[in-house]
Amino acid sequence: AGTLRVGMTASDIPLTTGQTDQGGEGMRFMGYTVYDSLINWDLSSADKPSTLTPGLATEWSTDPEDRTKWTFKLREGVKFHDGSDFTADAVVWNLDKPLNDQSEQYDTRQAAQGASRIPSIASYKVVDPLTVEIVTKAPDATLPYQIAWIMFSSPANWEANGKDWEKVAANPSGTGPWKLTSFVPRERAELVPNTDYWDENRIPKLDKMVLIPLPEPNARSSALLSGQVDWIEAPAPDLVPALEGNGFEIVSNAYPHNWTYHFSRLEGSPWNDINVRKAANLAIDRAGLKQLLGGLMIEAKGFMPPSSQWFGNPEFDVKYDPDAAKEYLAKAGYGPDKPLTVKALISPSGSGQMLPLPMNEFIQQNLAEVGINVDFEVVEWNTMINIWRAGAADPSAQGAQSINFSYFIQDPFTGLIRHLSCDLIAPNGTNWGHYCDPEMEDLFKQIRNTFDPAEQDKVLQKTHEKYVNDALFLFVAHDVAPRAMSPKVKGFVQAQNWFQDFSTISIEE
Amino acid sequence: MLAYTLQRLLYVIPVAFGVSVICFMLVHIAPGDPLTAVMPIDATAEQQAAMRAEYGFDRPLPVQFAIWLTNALQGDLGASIATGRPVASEVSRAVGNTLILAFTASLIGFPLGIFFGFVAGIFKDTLIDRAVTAFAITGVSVPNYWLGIVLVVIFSVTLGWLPSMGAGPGGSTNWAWDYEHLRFIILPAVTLAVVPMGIVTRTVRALVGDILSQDFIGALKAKGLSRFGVLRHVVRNVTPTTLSVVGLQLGYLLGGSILIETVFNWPGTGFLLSNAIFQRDLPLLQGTILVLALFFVFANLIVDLLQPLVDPRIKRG
Amino acid sequence: MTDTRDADIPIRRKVQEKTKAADRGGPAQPLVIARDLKCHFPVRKGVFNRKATAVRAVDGVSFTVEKGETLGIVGESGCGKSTTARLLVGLTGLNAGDLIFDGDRLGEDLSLKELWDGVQMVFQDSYASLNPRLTIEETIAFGPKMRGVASGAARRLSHELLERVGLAPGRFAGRYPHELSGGQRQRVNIARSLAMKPRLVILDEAVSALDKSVEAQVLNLLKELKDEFGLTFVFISHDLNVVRYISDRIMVMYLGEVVEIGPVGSVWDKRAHPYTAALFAAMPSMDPDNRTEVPPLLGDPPNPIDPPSGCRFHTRCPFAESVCSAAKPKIVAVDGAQGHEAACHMLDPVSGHSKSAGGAHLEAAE
Amino acid sequence: MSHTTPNLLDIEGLEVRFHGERTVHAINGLDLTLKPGEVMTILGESGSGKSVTLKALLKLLPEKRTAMSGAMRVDGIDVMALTGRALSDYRGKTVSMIFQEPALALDPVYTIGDQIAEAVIRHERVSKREAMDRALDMLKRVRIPSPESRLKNYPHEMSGGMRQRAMIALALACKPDLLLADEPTTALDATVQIQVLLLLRELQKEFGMGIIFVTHDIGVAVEISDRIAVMYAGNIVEEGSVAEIIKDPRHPYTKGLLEANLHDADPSETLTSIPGSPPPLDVKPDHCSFAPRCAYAEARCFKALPPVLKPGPGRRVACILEEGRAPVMTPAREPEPA
Amino acid sequence: MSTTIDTKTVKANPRPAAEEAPAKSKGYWHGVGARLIRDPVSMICAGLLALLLGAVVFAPLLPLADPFTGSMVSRLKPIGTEGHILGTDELGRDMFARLIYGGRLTLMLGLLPVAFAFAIGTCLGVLAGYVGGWLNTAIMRTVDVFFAFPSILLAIAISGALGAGIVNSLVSLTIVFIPPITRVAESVTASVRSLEYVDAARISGAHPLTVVRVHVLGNVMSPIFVYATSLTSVSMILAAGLSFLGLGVKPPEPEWGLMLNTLRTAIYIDPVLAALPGAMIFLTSLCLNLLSDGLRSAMNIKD
Ligand SMILES: Nc1ncnc2c1ncn2[C@@H]1O[C@H](COP(=O)(O)OP(=O)(O)OP(=O)(O)O)[C@@H](O)[C@H]1O
Ligand SMILES: Nc1ncnc2c1ncn2[C@@H]1O[C@H](COP(=O)(O)OP(=O)(O)OP(=O)(O)O)[C@@H](O)[C@H]1O
Ligand SMILES: [Mg+2]
Ligand SMILES: [Mg+2]
Repeated sequence: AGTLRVGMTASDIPLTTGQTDQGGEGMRFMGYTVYDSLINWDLSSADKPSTLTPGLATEWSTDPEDRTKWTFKLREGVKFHDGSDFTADAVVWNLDKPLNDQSEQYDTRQAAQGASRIPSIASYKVVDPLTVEIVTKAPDATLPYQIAWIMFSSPANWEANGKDWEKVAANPSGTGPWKLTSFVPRERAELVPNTDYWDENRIPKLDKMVLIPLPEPNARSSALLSGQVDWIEAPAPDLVPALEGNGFEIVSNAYPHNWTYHFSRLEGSPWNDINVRKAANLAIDRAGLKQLLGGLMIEAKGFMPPSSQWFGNPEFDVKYDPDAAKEYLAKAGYGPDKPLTVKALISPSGSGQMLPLPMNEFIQQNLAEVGINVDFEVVEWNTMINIWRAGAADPSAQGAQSINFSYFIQDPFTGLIRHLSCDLIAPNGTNWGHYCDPEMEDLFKQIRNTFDPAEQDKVLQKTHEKYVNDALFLFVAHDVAPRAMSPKVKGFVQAQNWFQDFSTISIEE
Repeated sequence: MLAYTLQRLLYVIPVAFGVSVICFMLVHIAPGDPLTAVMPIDATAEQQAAMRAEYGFDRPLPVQFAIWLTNALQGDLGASIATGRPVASEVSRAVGNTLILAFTASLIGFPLGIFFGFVAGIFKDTLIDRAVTAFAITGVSVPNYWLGIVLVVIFSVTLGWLPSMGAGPGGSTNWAWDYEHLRFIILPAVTLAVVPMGIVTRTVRALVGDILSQDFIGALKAKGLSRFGVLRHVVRNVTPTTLSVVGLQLGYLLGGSILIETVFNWPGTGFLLSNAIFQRDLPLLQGTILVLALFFVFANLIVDLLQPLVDPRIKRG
Repeated sequence: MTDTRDADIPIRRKVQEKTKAADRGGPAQPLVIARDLKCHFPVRKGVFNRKATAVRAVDGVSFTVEKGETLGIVGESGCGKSTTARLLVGLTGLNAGDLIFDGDRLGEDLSLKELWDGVQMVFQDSYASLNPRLTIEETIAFGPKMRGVASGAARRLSHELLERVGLAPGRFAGRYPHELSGGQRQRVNIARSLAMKPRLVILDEAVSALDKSVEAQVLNLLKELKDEFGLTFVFISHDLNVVRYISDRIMVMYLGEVVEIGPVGSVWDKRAHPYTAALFAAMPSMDPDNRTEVPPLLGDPPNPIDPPSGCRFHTRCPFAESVCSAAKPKIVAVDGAQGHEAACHMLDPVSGHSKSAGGAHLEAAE
Repeated sequence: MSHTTPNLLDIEGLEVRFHGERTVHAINGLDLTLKPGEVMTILGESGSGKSVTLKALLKLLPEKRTAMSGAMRVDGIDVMALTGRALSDYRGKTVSMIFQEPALALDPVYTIGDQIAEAVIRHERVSKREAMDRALDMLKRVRIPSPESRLKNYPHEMSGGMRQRAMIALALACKPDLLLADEPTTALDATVQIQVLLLLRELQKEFGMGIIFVTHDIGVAVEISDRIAVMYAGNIVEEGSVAEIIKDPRHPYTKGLLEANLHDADPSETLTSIPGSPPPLDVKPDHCSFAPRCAYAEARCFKALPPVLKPGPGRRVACILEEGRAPVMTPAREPEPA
Repeated sequence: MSTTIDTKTVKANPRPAAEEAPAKSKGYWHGVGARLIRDPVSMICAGLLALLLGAVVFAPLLPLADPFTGSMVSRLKPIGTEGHILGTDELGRDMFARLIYGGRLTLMLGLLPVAFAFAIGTCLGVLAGYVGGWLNTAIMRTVDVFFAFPSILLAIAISGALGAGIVNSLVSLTIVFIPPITRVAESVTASVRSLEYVDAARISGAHPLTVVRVHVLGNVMSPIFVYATSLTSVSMILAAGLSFLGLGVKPPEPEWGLMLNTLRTAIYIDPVLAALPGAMIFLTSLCLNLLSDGLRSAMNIKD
């Protein structure tokens, strides 16, 4: 029972119509709360990496004959908040919403957020009221991960609101454990439990959850300290001691987030030499960095957090060993008399960037100690995104050989494939460094073609091992998604995921 | 009077047009793609082009301006890129909050400023004057965003007397002039009022000093008016200029609240604007600035229209 | 703005010979012939700021200034004396009329710049007419330097002139205007105008702001300088005594028009126009036993924006009749001295005014 | 004037000194008396201290920067001692003043009627209506055309002559015993000036008040006054009836002033003028201030203040030249040690 | 005899001349300087500003710590720490050095826009005021349009549109200050234009540009200058405000507004330390304001 008031880092209430904006936080608070996907993430455990779990679909499978054909069996008796039934028609309707710009319900804004999440889907159709068939363009075993992004909103509600997404926004209807009752743009949104939720275990214990956008970290902390909210996302690391000192609780856990440097693999880049890459990875004092962040980070041992189910057993041990680093550098032909100078793009702020400037300066110092001089080119976050999309060869990259970026690595595609696939070399995709390796390409193909989840995990581990062994990135840190909350907040389990389950929480009056 | 009023009213038209041109151009001097921030970071080139067309950013400038202006005249300021909500509704909600804040700040800043200005002007070159002047100059010199932070630390966090952010316990939609809500406005309003108060104090002080040194003050004394009687005349004489300074400072309160609103998370136009800037939500930026500037034009128009009522020297008839 | 301040000025020419050679037209050629000068200042009015009306500051003024003479201009405030003066130096543009300087028509034969070689002006406000940032030496030397005189020579010239106007260069040359008294500043202004070696100097209320004893000093100085440099003066003043003392001829203006002009003695004695008579009668008496008892005129001068029809003086004239508001009086000769003229229906035998038979009995009006 | 009537005004040994960036000894031991109903002109050049004398009489000088000493009595009231309420009762009721620039001396944002009524209400505690009626009556008395509508005019809506008339109406509204007039016609046109002078003369007869009129124009002095006091460097150098001063000036300064006057000057002759310029007033004069410009100055003129001699009733001259002609009435004031 | 001594001017010069003024006369600026020196408040402010300016200009020559290198172990050390007189910032960089170096950009962003705007606004205003006519209308009506924006709003709008960066801040602040300076310049010029010495200069046949240079500029500069000095503190606060919003200087460049922003979170750890950049902005702006006031009264020849 009780009301939970949450200070979000977003500057606005995320889009309420289904497919949310405001990045991971949007999905966390307005996606997986009000809506469900066919396949949900299992957020019940804090101890292991979260995995996929049946959502609105109870089961799914591919046709062994034609691996592009997927069949989804839908959960029976699920109702939208407006009382209408969740059916196969609703699934198709919701897939048309971002994918079919000829459909009436097509919504640019939801499409902008959703379409790119399900790139593999070619077509879909109703098989029977509780069965849907989805056909992919090519065999793709990662489809379930893609599908997990798609939120299902009520077609009936859309009709009732005059087929106007603007109106739906004020009065949305999903199938999720929470219902949106009121919403003041940029100020607050109020959610109450959906007592008819199909999963009894996830019927929220709270009376109400209030979401308040508080983009400014200091304002967020002040609000918590002065008792205006009970929970804030991402407290500034420096404030953690002050918050703890005042009796507030800091909760954190590993989750699929990565804070890294991408390397340019264009002709002439020093990063083409594995020795240089290894040297850089061995030069970083991650423990020191962790201290800088008040302990709120996980020291990277690879591209995935060490606890990830896809981490595997790489041979190259990513650790702090400046002497070894110097040796590697010497092997590459650099030394105190011939220092290596590289240029890196960094940004002063940005989503998931943690404390970009101090961290980058710290890294700059570390690298300088082994003989790698880094020149920073500080660009604004939005510019940085554009440069990331444009790739290392684009003039906008200003000849930089490295770019500091951070993002979620929630699934095989976002976590691994998109960064290094040959088809996705920028500007076609987000392979910024123009990396293209047949061996890696093969691994990616295997991922897509391994339909048994356990087997697929193995391939993913192999892929990740190659990431680490070849030192394809500068592995630095993983965020731990810190949140600070008042001691009154009970029962929260922080899953190792971008998304969280708020159903278990209660407020002690 | 009628001619003057009409003339002032008509003069608003070219100014408002100029304002709209500048607002429109703002967006187009902006480097980079206005849609950057809203596209998913791994959107394809095709998707980007589609979005650009959707938002009309692929048309020639004058066409965009004509369309924009025509729509604006009908109250349609386009849709926010970031939220997709109509800019007009976003801004109108935010303007209400800014006005509440600006109004409260003027209730604090202007009367105090005028009062202090009078005191200092009357006791010119005395200790009182020095003290008031020092106070006023401090008010003008202090960076108010910093003051805001300091006040939050003292009054919200340390003492816990007043809330540090937001516009009322339930958000701004159900704003009311009751204690529960006013608690929220005290800190931002005081912070916002400091600069206008300093400026008004200084202006009024100078004006009062100036008026007091004019010949007719001697004449008023010569006809036997008491200090108070003379003061009445000073007040009347100071009013027109004070009014126009207050008008100008209203602009400060409307536009200057951006930093304050950010610090206090006050859901007004400043807050909207800073979001618009960081999300590069250009239609929103454009619309907000246009509305604020028009409000300011309007406020000054009212001040100008009031002028002849307090200053008979402005031509009448 | 109707003014020619930025009229294109030809690149420095050898104007020196052209005008400086003095007397191009010979002694009989009047130095200035002003013909029907008009100067209207637009008054912006109404909703659209359209030029609805105009101040008719100078409205058809004609006169001549002979070589070597002093023409005095008198009249009430706002009657257009200063505007006439500014027209004569080309500081204000003409709306209509001709200005002929020693035979050359301004605008045709004569550029503004050439005109300024021959005409200079001394202004009323001795303080406002000196640049506060320049020493008086610099102020005086500025003009000659602009004419191409080397700065050393210009400095010497300014010292000579300072000496001449009675300010020891050693003590005064380096001073700033605010360090001088009003009389001293006016001397500087005079020196400044002389530095340009003009033939005509226009003095617009040049002594009005001075104390009586200083005024006398400056008037003496002006008289001396006039003879010494062979100058011609147009002298504007409110003060009839001053004008009488310094002028050869007097021109009386009323609301932008000339009402009477003639040799000083003749005008003083005849006061042919009723306005002239009133103006003279308004001078305070110097005889304690014979003080003024009845004000010669009632009321204030009318507004030049909307001047009365016909004879502009008819609203205040004790002799006004219907003809006065209906028709504009012609300028007619006043018998007596040569060149004495006035514009009054009473002097015009054919005007139809009941008193038009003769004008002599007008003195009764006093 | 009969000798039995007490003086309306008595000023004895008035000294006024301004402090500031430089000290100005504006008035230096001025004595002046005025009988009721008498019109006295103070004649003098710019900066001689005419305005300061008038302002001192109303205690209008800036308090902080002004040092005043001496005695001033109006109607037996010790002006020096007046403060607060008593002072404001005195101002406007016992003594009132007209200023040189009516445009500057009237409050621009109040109507003429309000400004006159205000004074009436202040001193006579009548209702606003009565006060307005009085204002209207005053406007009529100063011959302002269509007084009813003028009552509601603001100063800027009137011509200079009208404004000055309104100012006079304001000054006379409470029937003061003494009217101070600081060059009230200087800003006006000749034809208007004479109208205002005659009006003042008439009103003076009607109200019977005493007037001190300040001007630097001898002609104006002749038109308006009974007596003339000539002022130089903060003191009165000569005093007498109008006829005495005009026809028989005794002090060299008065003579110079009259000669510099252009009345009937012969154009063919050079004007006589007083050489030099007035003294700086940064030190208190300890000798005849006029001596440096005086053609008759002797060595002793530079050593001590001149004696004040009274050649006849109501006549005085502060010059050694007078010594042969009249008995010394007042010994020369010794300069106080600075 | 008659007389109406015209009188508007009798009033204008009430002071009797200082007859015995020295032959070698001091210039106007000399007098201003002398008056300024007698004003203790102005002198203290000028002294402090000079000290700051000196420190800021010669920062590289001073024995200061490197403002860019920090050490994670010595983060947020309090004031008075050994080796760090004013403590260290959130990256362990020396606060004192950063405040001095930060002053460079802050002062530059405070002074340069006003200086540019002074140059441009004076030209525009003098042009409009001297030439008049349609040019005046064109310039002044454009200025009116810019005036329709509250200045802070305009700065933020332009900076917001152009994006963060020093140059962009300079541009936007300059644009903000041009209209007010132009207005002042225009009105001062128009009033000087109507003075008779300008007429006197014109009839000396001087080229219009010479007239403007010698007779107009010299006399309009000082009021415009005084006005401009009063804008410097506004400019500085605005510039710091832009940085504070993230629209100005980009990290790791030290700049007071930005430092204030990045130190905001430290306010709960060491409030005094976190308040330092704000205090610097405040003190500098206070000195600028007081000095500008002093200058204003020193330049006012009337008293
Ligand atoms: N630049 C101008 N713009 C508009 N009106 C003007 C201008 N200059 C003069 N006037 C008007 O023209 C009329 C004549 O003015 P002018 O200065 O010539 O009179 P004046 O006889 O010299 O008066 P005064 O004795 O007061 O100097 C006045 O009504 C005046 O207000
Ligand atoms: N408030 C003041 N502070 C300092 N000096 C003053 C003040 N008022 C007047 N003075 C000085 O006192 C002297 C006398 O001034 P006053 O105004 O009485 O002269 P005035 O005779 O009225 O001259 P004018 O004919 O110019 O009005 C002058 O030197 C003047 O500068
Ligand atoms: Mg004139
Ligand atoms: Mg005076």
